[in-house]
Amino acid sequence: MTESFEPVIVGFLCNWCSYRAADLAGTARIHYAPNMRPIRVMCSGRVDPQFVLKALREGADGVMIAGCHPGECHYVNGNIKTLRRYHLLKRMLKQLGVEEERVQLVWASASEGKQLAEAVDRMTEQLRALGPLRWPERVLGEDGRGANGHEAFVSAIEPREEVAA
Amino acid sequence: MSVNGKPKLAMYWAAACGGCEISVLNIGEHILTVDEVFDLAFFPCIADFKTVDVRGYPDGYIDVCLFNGAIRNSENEEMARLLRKKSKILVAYGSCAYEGCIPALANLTSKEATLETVFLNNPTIDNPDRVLPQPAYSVPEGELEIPEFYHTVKALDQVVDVDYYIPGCPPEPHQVWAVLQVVVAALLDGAPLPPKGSIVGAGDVAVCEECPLEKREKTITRFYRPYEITPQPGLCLLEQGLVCLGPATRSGCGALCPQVGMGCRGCYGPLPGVEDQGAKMLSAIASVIDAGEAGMEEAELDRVIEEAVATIPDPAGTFYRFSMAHSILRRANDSQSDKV
Amino acid sequence: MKYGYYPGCSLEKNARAYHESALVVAKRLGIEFEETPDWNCCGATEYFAINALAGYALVGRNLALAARQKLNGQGNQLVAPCSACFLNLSKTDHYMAESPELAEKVNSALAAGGLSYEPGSVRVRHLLDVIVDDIGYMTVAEQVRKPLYGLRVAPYYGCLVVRPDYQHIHDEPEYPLCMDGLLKVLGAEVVDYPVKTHCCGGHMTQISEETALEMIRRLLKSAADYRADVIVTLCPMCQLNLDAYQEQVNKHFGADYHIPVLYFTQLMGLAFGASPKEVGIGKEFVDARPALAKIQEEPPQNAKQKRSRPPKGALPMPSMLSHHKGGGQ
Amino acid sequence: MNHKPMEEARIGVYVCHCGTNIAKTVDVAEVARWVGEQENVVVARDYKFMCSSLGQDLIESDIKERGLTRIVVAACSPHMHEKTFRGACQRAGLNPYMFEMANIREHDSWATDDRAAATQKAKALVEGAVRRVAHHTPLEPLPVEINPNTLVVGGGIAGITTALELANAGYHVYLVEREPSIGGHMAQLDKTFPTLDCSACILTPKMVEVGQHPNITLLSYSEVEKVEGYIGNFTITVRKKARYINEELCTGCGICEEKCPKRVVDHVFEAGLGYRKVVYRPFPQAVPKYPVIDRENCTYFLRGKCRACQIFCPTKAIDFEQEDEIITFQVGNIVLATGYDLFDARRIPQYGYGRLANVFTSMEFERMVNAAGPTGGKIVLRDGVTEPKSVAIIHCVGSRDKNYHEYCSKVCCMYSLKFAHLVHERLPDAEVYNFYIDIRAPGKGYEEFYHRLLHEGTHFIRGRVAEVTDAARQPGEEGKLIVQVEDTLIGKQRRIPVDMVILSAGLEARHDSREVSQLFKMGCDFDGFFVERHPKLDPVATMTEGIFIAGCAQGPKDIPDTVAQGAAAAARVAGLIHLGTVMMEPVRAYIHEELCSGCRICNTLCPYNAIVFHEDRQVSEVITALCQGCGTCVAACPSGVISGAHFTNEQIMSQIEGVLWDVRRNGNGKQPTVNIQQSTANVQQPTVNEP
Repeated sequence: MTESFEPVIVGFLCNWCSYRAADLAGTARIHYAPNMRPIRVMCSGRVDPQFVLKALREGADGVMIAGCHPGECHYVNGNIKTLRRYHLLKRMLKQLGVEEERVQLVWASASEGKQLAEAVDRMTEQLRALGPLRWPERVLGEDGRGANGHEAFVSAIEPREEVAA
Repeated sequence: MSVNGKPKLAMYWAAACGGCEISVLNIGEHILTVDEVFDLAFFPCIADFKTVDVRGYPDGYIDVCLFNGAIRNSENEEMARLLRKKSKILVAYGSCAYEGCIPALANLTSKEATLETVFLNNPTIDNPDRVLPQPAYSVPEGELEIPEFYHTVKALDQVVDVDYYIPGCPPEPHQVWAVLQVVVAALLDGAPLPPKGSIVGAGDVAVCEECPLEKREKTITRFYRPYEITPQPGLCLLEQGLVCLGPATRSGCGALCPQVGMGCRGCYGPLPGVEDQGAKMLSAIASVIDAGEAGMEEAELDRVIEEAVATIPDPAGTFYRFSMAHSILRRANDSQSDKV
Repeated sequence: MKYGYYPGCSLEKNARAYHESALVVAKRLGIEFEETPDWNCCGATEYFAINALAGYALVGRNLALAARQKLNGQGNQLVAPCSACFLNLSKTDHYMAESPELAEKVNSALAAGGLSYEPGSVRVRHLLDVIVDDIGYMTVAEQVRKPLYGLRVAPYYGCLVVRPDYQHIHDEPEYPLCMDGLLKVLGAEVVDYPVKTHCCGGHMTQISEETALEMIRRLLKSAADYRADVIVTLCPMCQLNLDAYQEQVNKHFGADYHIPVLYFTQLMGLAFGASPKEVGIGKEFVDARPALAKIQEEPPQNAKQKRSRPPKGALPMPSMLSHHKGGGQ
Repeated sequence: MNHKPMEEARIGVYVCHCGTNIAKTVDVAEVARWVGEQENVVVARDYKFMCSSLGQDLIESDIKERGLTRIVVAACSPHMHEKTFRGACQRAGLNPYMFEMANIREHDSWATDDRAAATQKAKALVEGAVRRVAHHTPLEPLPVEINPNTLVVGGGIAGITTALELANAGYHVYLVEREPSIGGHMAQLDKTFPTLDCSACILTPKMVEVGQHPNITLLSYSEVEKVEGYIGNFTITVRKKARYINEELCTGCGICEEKCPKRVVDHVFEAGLGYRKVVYRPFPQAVPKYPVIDRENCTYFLRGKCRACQIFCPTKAIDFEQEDEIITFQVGNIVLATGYDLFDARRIPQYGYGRLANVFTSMEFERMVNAAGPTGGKIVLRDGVTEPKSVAIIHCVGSRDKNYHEYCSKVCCMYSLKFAHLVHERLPDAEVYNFYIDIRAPGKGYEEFYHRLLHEGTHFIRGRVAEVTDAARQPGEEGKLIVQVEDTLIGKQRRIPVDMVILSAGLEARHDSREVSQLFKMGCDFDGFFVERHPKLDPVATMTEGIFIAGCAQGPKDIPDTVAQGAAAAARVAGLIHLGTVMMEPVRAYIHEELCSGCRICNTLCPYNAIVFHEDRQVSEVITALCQGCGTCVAACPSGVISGAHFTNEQIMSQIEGVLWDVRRNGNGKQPTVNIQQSTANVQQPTVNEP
């Protein structure tokens, strides 16, 4: 497959369990792939599917959503809603040609630094095997500058109008 | 303004069904006012204009151009650029121009697959030589060209700068008339126009606001396709398991569909502050699915939820029926195909 | 219910009685067996001890053949009545799933014969587990025509079926109860056989006879202490050691044990009304007929009274947990 | 949509070295240099220790002198120092919520050795914070008044301690206990290690104090059914189960118990080793003194006959018609001290409990050696008469075992030593064997107690017991229980025949702890123990404001630790009551009513019932005080009209753009190396926009 491709993963970590799990992994000096870039949310239930799409749209190769284990949610059952959304989103992403490995939901309690680190390693490995996604250039064929909604799209076209007219 | 002093109106269709033109004519007797106020500069559906006529206009000659239809091929794009150049106000009219609409559902697949379906695989096709349209073709008389079919369907503002948007598939006549009145007032009496980029002819609150059906707390165990059940009259369709995009869609239509037992399809597009109508509706619907609870074993939890969400067989087609081109991802990943 | 069937070498030779009775019972319970075509040795213990890879490849071939059986509707489930076969088949599947490297090596060996095996595609089952878990006590009870009233049986599980528990059988690995329940359904009086999972000596009979005889003695002694009429087993090796070496144990230790060792399927067959011959009674070394003669027409009178109150002043006994989901009698 | 801040943001970014903790792996100078070039960043510095007072001064003076309007600190986890830096902002006159932290220590420098990758990740995290902070808005913490009453759940020694501490400080306490009497497990014990104090003697005075205290409302034989509200303002609903005794008339004389003709095995207080009447008090010193009729076993309730208790009651206090009572009250704080369950030894069948008569659990033995217990303190076998000549005590039953509980139950070693001592004391001729893995005696006087036992002649055999069996092999084993064990100190298998076996069962979470944690809307871990806010620094608080935990509900512990934690929880609660008002994080959801269509998607989503629907206006509203800020409704609202303060869509979307700075634009950061086949397929195609 690809050589030395380093996937970039955006991680949405809930404040109470998985963010602390990542803290713990660090405190315990558990080394794992530096490919995941965490974003803190109060609860995995705050993860709007728009965030996942946004991350993919902005060039991430994968998205990890991490929450407390079902039944251990700090907000009682926010993670159950996450799980429901995740299942439906997964079906839709499949239709959009996004491989299943690219968007993963993992559970990690505050004490499971090791498990979270392993999940990051595993996902990184899977994405390395899968190769880059890099939506802006590989799917939309944008040159990537700005890549911010349609303004960028338009500004990229405008100068060439002379040629067409 | 032109010699006779009347503002110039244009309406053009790109990848569209023609419904938008009908919606303009549907404003009833007001059409006479339109005729009175405007001078038609370009309106292929109802009058004989040629592209060459438009090319001949000075830049900015047209005061208002209602552009409907998505950008599907090179001709659509060329016309969009031309009309942009020749128009003072360019309006993305209707869902296709605004956000891709039905044509943009083709973004879920590739150009090749689309062409194959249309020209080779449909049951009614008789094409033994498997001929596909070619952008250029030589005949004794010379080289023939047809527009190039793009890989990705785009909304109008993804190829040119757009001043206003009128959503709807098609826009509702009363909204069309309301917008035209504003434009007329601006052009004739110098009344202020809404800020550039505004979405006009629609509300800022969701369809539910206009929908008279009774809304209760929502817990949905499974979904049905419209033919599977007869909804109980008077009650919110979503609660009954019929997918209704009303909560994620701009009002303005008067909630016509839900009132006749058909869930809102979402043609008025996302609400202000929402980037991706499909993702938002997906989130809302999944959140109120009554499947799985804390304390269940993980495998069981996955199973019951999977079972419930599987009752929506085509999430992308359902949630992005009108907004695919303007969704965050815009199209499906199809990295093996070319990118035009 | 349709299953693949892997008899293994024992069932075709010394454990013929197991084979015959298993088929009788299966038929009565509506279990359909389709023998895996062209199966080979399960590797026993020797293969794995000498060359593990060759062992896995050997077993892998059986799994590959079973996977090709395509039994309608039942997934691919392969029943092995012999405990050693069951373990080796389970173990190979388990390790191939755990180690893709091993799976690759085994498959490269299988490729020479035009075969391949995807770990996890065959679920290996022991016959006892199939009867208890898939068929259930209720269905078994419906088939009982001649209950084994009055027969005291010692359920002997041996080691390989319950440990290590690769297939996650619904029972307690250290103190299984599923066969206890099954025998109770047949009407037998089941003794709480404390050494039910202890070693039968295995191949020690060939390596260190002294050791093996002592191990067999312990099993026989405990059964005798508990006044068991019959030891009931589910493994050809256990049966062979306890049965064939009983006389030698007597000679060596100056003891006088006469405890027949039967397969659970034989007792099931008898309870279902089959003739002793049909279920292979008579093939054993220690004659089972005197013990089987104790079977009565009516349930023993003292059965109910046994749970009488503890003597006055005694402390209450804790109640037992029911381990097996089908175990409630 | 472009996420541009509303006003001009003047951002200061501070990259911490944390000594070498960060600087060793992350090129902090480069990160600071780079971020200084980013949009809106006015100041970017790296500094040795940002959390030091000098580091904080740096921020404060930059805010004042350079007119910074937003601050980013790239350092450790916000769980460590977010408060610290918010304080610095506030001191310099900047709203503390105009601050964001990038975690480049725990999440970055400590998690890898790869300096290049760590630096790249640090840039991404910092850029995420920079983009996010540009969208921050000033927020004010929400003041919440604290109701001075407190609910304590569980009347064991932990709950008793908490209740008394608070009551003695002058605050009112509602103490809810599930069983008919308070006292908990400690009331069942005989002696306490290592001092050998009589457990009941030291406990009962405290129980009496609770019963008589004017500041304590004792609700025994009661369970909490509903918990509503939030810190400072909880509304509690308690079901007071019917005792079938009129408490106003009952004098606690005990005649009913004496006259009741039916006895049943007492599985609770006597641990199954003894009997109790159907109308009973668990033990003579029970508080409150009123008995309870066990409805399930009462002949009157079963067959409509008997009424012996009613007939003989001198004060006519028996009331068969009594019904459960529902009580509601308000409290400001809650302390959960719900205790533990003993590991069920039947789950390890090879130890024979339930099959082999003379295998006992530790709690059975506690009752046996207790002078008030079923045998009057005599150590005897199950037959009730025979004294054992040899006793085996097996440690770690259900503990330190991956098949059951991986954790150490902490008290079993010590109580096993105590048992050994008690056997020596009562049966001087008996042999006592302790089978242990390690002796864990970390406590005041504990190790000394172990040494005392070594001298008393207890046999210590190091090894996990394989099985306890009655299958004798040798003549000496006949009629005995044989303990099969590998003695790891001599490297041999041993079979020790004994008369009696005691299983030192571990402590596990209450069987219903998960439901309880959900009732109180706080967390419990895999094992079912309640989760503390911080395992080291905040072991009595929970993640839910206003809810505290004490005793074994939090994890196995002995009596002194339990008492300490009970008192600590009381101190925390008293502190809050004394303050009168607490400031709550303003992370809350808000519905823009004028844009709400009343679709009611959000109505069922809030676990705190903070969302109400106004039928008249057909809009939903979030009750700010009830909202806990999880944001689930924000993510669900299909119209995008619910916003979550401090976690707005804009803030998070901008952060996503920031953390992906290197992949969303060409030329910046490393590009993926794509395999050749694929890249030709992609690169050679014309791009979208070329005509």
